[in-house]
Amino acid sequence: MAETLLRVENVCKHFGGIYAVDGVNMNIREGGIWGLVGPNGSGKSTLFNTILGLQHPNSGGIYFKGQRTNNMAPHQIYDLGVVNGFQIPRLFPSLTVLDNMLVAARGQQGDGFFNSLFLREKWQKQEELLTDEALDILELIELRKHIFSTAGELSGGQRKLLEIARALMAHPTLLLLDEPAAGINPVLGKKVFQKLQDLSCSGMTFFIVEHRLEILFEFASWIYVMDKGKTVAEGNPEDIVKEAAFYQAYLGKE
Amino acid sequence: MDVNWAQVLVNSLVTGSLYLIASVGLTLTYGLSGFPNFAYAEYISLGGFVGYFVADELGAGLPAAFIVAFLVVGVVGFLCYRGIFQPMARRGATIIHLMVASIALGLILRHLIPVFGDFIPALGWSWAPSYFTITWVAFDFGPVRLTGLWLWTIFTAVALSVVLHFLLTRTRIGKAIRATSSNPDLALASGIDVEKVIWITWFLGAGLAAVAGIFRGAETQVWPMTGWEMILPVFAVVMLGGIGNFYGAIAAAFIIGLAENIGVVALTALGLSTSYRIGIAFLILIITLIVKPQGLAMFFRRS
Amino acid sequence: GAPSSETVKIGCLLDTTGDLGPMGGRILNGARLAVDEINAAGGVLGKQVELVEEDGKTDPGAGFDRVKKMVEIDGVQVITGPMITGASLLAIPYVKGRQVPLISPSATGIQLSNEDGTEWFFRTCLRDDAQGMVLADLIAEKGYTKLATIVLDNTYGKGLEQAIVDELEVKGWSGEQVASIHYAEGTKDYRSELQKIKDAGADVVVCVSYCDDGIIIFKQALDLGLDEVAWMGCDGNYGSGLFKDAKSAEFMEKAFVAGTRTVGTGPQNDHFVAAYTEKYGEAPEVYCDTMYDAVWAAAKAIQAAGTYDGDAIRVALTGIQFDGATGPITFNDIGDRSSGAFEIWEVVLDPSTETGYKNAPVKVITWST
Amino acid sequence: MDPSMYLLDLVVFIGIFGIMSLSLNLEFGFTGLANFGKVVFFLIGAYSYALLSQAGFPFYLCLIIGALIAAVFGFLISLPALRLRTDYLAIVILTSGEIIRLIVKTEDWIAGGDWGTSVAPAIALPGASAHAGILVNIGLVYVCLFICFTISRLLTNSPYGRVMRAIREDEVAAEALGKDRAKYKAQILMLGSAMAGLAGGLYVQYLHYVLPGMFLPIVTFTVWIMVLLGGPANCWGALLGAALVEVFDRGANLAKDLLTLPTDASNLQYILFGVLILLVLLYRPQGLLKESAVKTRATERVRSLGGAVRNKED
Amino acid sequence: MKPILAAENVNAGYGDVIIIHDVSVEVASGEIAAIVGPNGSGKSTLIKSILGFAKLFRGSILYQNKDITGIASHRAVNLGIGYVPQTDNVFPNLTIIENLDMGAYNKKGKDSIKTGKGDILQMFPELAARKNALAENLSGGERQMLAIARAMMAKPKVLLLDEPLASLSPKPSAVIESKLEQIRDAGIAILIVEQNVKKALELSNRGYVLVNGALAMEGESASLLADDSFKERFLGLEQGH
Ligand SMILES: Nc1ncnc2c1ncn2[C@@H]1O[C@H](COP(=O)(O)OP(=O)(O)OP(=O)(O)O)[C@@H](O)[C@H]1O
Ligand SMILES: Nc1ncnc2c1ncn2[C@@H]1O[C@H](COP(=O)(O)OP(=O)(O)OP(=O)(O)O)[C@@H](O)[C@H]1O
Ligand SMILES: [Mg+2]
Ligand SMILES: [Mg+2]
Repeated sequence: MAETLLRVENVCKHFGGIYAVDGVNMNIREGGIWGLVGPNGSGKSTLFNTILGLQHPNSGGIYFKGQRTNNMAPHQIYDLGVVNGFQIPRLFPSLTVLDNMLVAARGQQGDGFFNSLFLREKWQKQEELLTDEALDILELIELRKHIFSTAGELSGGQRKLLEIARALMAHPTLLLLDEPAAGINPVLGKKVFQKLQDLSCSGMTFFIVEHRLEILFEFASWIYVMDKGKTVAEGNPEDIVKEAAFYQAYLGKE
Repeated sequence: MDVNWAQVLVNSLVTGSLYLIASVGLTLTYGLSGFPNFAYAEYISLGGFVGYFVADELGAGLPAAFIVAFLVVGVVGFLCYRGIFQPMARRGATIIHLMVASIALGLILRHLIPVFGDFIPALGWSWAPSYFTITWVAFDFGPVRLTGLWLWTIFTAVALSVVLHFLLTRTRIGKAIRATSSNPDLALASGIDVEKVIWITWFLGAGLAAVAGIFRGAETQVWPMTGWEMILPVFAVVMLGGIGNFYGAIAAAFIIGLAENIGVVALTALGLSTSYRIGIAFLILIITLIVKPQGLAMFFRRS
Repeated sequence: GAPSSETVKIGCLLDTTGDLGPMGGRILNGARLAVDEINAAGGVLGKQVELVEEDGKTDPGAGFDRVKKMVEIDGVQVITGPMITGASLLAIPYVKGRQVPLISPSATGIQLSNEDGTEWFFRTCLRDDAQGMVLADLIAEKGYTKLATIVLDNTYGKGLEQAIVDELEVKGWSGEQVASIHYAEGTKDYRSELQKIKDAGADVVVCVSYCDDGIIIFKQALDLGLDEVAWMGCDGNYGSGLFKDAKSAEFMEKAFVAGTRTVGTGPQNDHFVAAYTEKYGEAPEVYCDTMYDAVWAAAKAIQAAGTYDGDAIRVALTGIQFDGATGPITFNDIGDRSSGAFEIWEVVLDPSTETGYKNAPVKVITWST
Repeated sequence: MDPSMYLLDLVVFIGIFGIMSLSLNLEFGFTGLANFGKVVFFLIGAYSYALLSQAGFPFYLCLIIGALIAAVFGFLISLPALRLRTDYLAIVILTSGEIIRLIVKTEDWIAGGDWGTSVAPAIALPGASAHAGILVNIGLVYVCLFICFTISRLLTNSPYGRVMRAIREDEVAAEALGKDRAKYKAQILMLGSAMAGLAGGLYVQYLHYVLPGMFLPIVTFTVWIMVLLGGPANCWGALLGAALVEVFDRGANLAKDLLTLPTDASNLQYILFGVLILLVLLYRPQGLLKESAVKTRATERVRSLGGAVRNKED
Repeated sequence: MKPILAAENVNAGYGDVIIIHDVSVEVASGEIAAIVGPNGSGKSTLIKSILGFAKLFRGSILYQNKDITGIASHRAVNLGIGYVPQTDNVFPNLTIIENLDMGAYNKKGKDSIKTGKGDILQMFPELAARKNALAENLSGGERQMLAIARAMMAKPKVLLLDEPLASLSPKPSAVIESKLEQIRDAGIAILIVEQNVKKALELSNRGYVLVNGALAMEGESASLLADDSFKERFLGLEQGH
């Protein structure tokens, strides 16, 4: 069995009297696509934010590869290999699409103060490789012809796509995606998931919140169900649809 | 050493009241249009000048001065918005662009005042200060001294707070102001005439600045720097109170008023120059902002 | 080198905008009056005098730039001004290098005499130490023992305060300074500062201010009942301008024991006051007379030098001697007035004036090095 | 009289303020840090230079140490910069600047208080002509300007420059992409402040004197106008802006002598300056030169290629 | 059926870039029309141009047989056109209740507003539970519900919805779908942009397919759904599936 990558242990996050995340436990192992579903407001985005260090949990522990990340800053968590795509895209609007991609690239030698000045030859070479990689991804999501448009000029769905593509540039070990298919054309959405699946075969792990179940269930290997801040069910897609908790919490049917 | 604390408190109350009157308009327009309007200082000065002209040169009395200054400066505020800031905002200007534009506009207005005076000598406007001729009697209440003008300043501040509270919470325009400052495009999509709302607010805001200018002018003098001399504490009030937050501004005005006046006592006790009094207000502001970037707004927000 | 042109240029650098704008505008009138008179009397070197007016914006950097502009572009060989110490400090080394003398009407600081190049810096006002001496004498003479000071937090305010305190110490005065308030330019709310003076129990307050902030201090002092204490003023708060505000006037009449100022006593002074009042419709305020004298001094020096050349003008200035609006004008070798007179003044009621108050001389003290 | 002296003096000022403008451009143009207290770092560099040179340090050390001290203050300012929104930060730095000026003005023991103190020129040439003095200064100032310009260019056309811009656009997103914004902001504010400090040192050694009155908020405002006019996020723009503003300032003052005006020329100069700024902001909000994209070998290669790709598809 | 709202030969875009080329769409009272198409094809731009949020270069907008081309956005809204933007569709610093009040900004009659609010809160228990919370603290889906609820408060005659179902979980999504059917049956016209193509077409009477800023197909929703080439291109379904 694959190694545990991310362990969420009894995590709670409160906002005043609101228990957005209320004792969640999860165990995500290396490889594959992991799904997270749950009704609106059940705490999925909040859970993601705590994993990413954008918000700090009130209690509980988050461990990545065994290392406790509760109180780390987002950039430190990124350094460990955890990257995300926001539910509402947060691009750099006046940077070009290509620059948006290159900002995210992992391990750039040229983004240190002294390196950028004195190791120019070195990072220039590296950057050419990164650019090729970025262009390939942009080709896939049909943004290739927009590389010199600024991100602020993209349509709603294109922004979402770029948000995902940008996260891929960061060579994540674990990639959290918050509703990647929302606002995306089904044809393209499928293509994107296909790509994620290919990547997961080469060792990347995905943890995805998605309401478009027909897409998610086709690709995911394990599903967590959240309701009212708690995990109420988990299982593989075929089994989970048979779970009463899933039905009740999510679909609102008996 | 003996300190007449009662008097220091009264002084703070007067200072705070003036800051309150001066900052309400700024905080409303700041919240609505999303940028700090430095030309607001010049609305204060202009209010003082117009008030002086009406009350003294024309001899029409203070009430008339308040009304005319409110209207005239209100219109100036509206025109500034309509002629400069609105077109800029439409072209997607950033907060920084608008802020620098307002500094430039302030420069223009400040130096236009004496130019007007040159062309229309009857106005009596120039770099040399003018003084209101109305004098106010001083009263003794125990250890405390107050003048009629100070009482009026305090009264106006209180009345203004009450009126604005009702305006903002009970009237349609009040709600529309709040909606527009939250999300202007969506306000449009809710059928709110956003332009009109902004215009009215700019008119109101500049008008209130004029009122503050007259109070300040009557207490001291009017000259082209009248507004600039008090704009930094007024900004301190607006930011300490939380931008656009009228209730925060009320609290902040009195906190800054108190800090400045107690600061004077503390500074002299320490043997430091009272030049630092403005520094004390800012120290409070800076520390508050660093601890709580929202200012006092956190206390005045429903959850 | 002397450019040949139809007029003789005298530079004039005053701050007509910014913090000191109100004062600068009035001083400029004094300069213009002098130029008119000089030209009416036939000008200098057979040519008409042209006043090259520049605004220093109450900003030392801007003032310095204007000095350079006058020297390099206009070819001015003598400049009346600057008004403020800051611009003077910046300009002195430069004018020394370019050999153009400055004649300031209002920079009273003692330290200016110690700068390298001070021989190029003349002034028609008297230095702080002279005035400080007179004020200290007054304090000691009247037997006050609890001194409070409220002074501008700049070279003028602090310079004069220091001069008074130093002089009192020299005198072996037995009293103490119970409060020392330094307020920033542009403060317009002095209530708590004044309250502090009141609480300190001072028996005399020395106020070093300019006219426009003085008015506000005085009216707030009246509001707070500080008219029961004796007050002393200086040249900065002398003048009928302070009576524009009724409360300020009332206060000065009630509380002012005395103030001092540079003064001229002869017919030249009477002439100046009359001419100024007639031309501008108001009495001259502080430094209008020293500026008038500065322009006259420049003109006379050019005439005496016989050539329009900075160095020659400087030499001529050191030997100049005439009766100005502020008394006999002669300069010592570091460019300061070698003699002068101080008037001790007070404020009295006078129904014949527009405001009902006027300044009245108490006595004149002449002073020379 | 020697108009060429005035012209050369202008050249020195353009150089000094060119450095200021470049440094604000790094902070604001590229990184979005609204430093409305530029004058503080200018002041710190100036006073450091003055005090160090009085203590007998050679001029280059005075300049370098002055820049370093300014950098330390830049670091301190970066701490609130992490927490505060653009406009809050702007007003906080603006007022901290006023407080610091108040301190050097009020506390006589620091450097003479309001009296200021005189400063020895960096390179004294006893007995040389005034021209030679200015030419030496031009040399010194433009060497410094060249260094600052080169650093700006190299830095902004690199992945580092891309991160600067990303932080300007959305710092949380940048942080989630592994960019330690605290580090970047601190580095940029330190670099920007060091440049401003350097400019301050050059300024006072040129004027031979340092006074609190030389550091009014209007200096900050002027530098802002230079950046906005020339074009934020464009290094050439910063220089262009500095030159235009300096030329305008003196030009308008010279022009007034040629005209007969119905009112005080000084007021009109301010009004004209204000109107020009408004016109630029209204009709040319991106500045005269527009933002230069990140140029590296890789992006340039794609750009030459990308044009072709587009044409084919359209 | 006569359309209540028609956009004819619209050319629209931003700045001076034209994105929509000669597109005509219309919707009649009592029907739902859907606009679908790939990302970036110009659906949002089209809707925005109807209300003046995007620049209309050419073409005209007819509402109740009147030409309202170029009318101020808020006036169009007050005539009875409700709009839910794709992004930024709530007032973040107002509470849920205040957001709803804003929806009824120009409505007369306190009581009917009150009952309207009551109905809506009943429809979305998620919102009712937190009615005094600031909108900026809501989850993605909660915001979406609020946005739709706000637009409904005005009781418009035409509703323009830009991806209302994105981010919604099945339960609220179903609630909204049935609510839309309900108000359609009450004689309201609805124009909906939706990336959940299948759902959108199941819900609507007619469909428009926008590709690269131009109309590629239009017709009865049911027939579009049955069209093999459509299925393949826009639903990602293989033929005969
Ligand atoms: N503000 C803008 N400025 C310039 N171009 C823009 C702007 N907004 C959108 N565009 C461009 O217009 C095109 C259409 O955008 P639009 O938002 O209408 O697409 P859409 O069909 O709604 O896509 P999606 O389904 O992804 O929301 C896109 O190519 C986009 O890049
Ligand atoms: N900053 C906050 N302050 C107060 N409440 C909050 C805050 N952030 C989130 N919440 C509340 O916490 C709950 C969980 O929100 P979260 O965004 O995690 O939901 P979600 O599962 O992602 O929902 P969705 O599918 O709609 O995006 C919601 O009820 C939300 O209103
Ligand atoms: Mg969510
Ligand atoms: Mg869209």
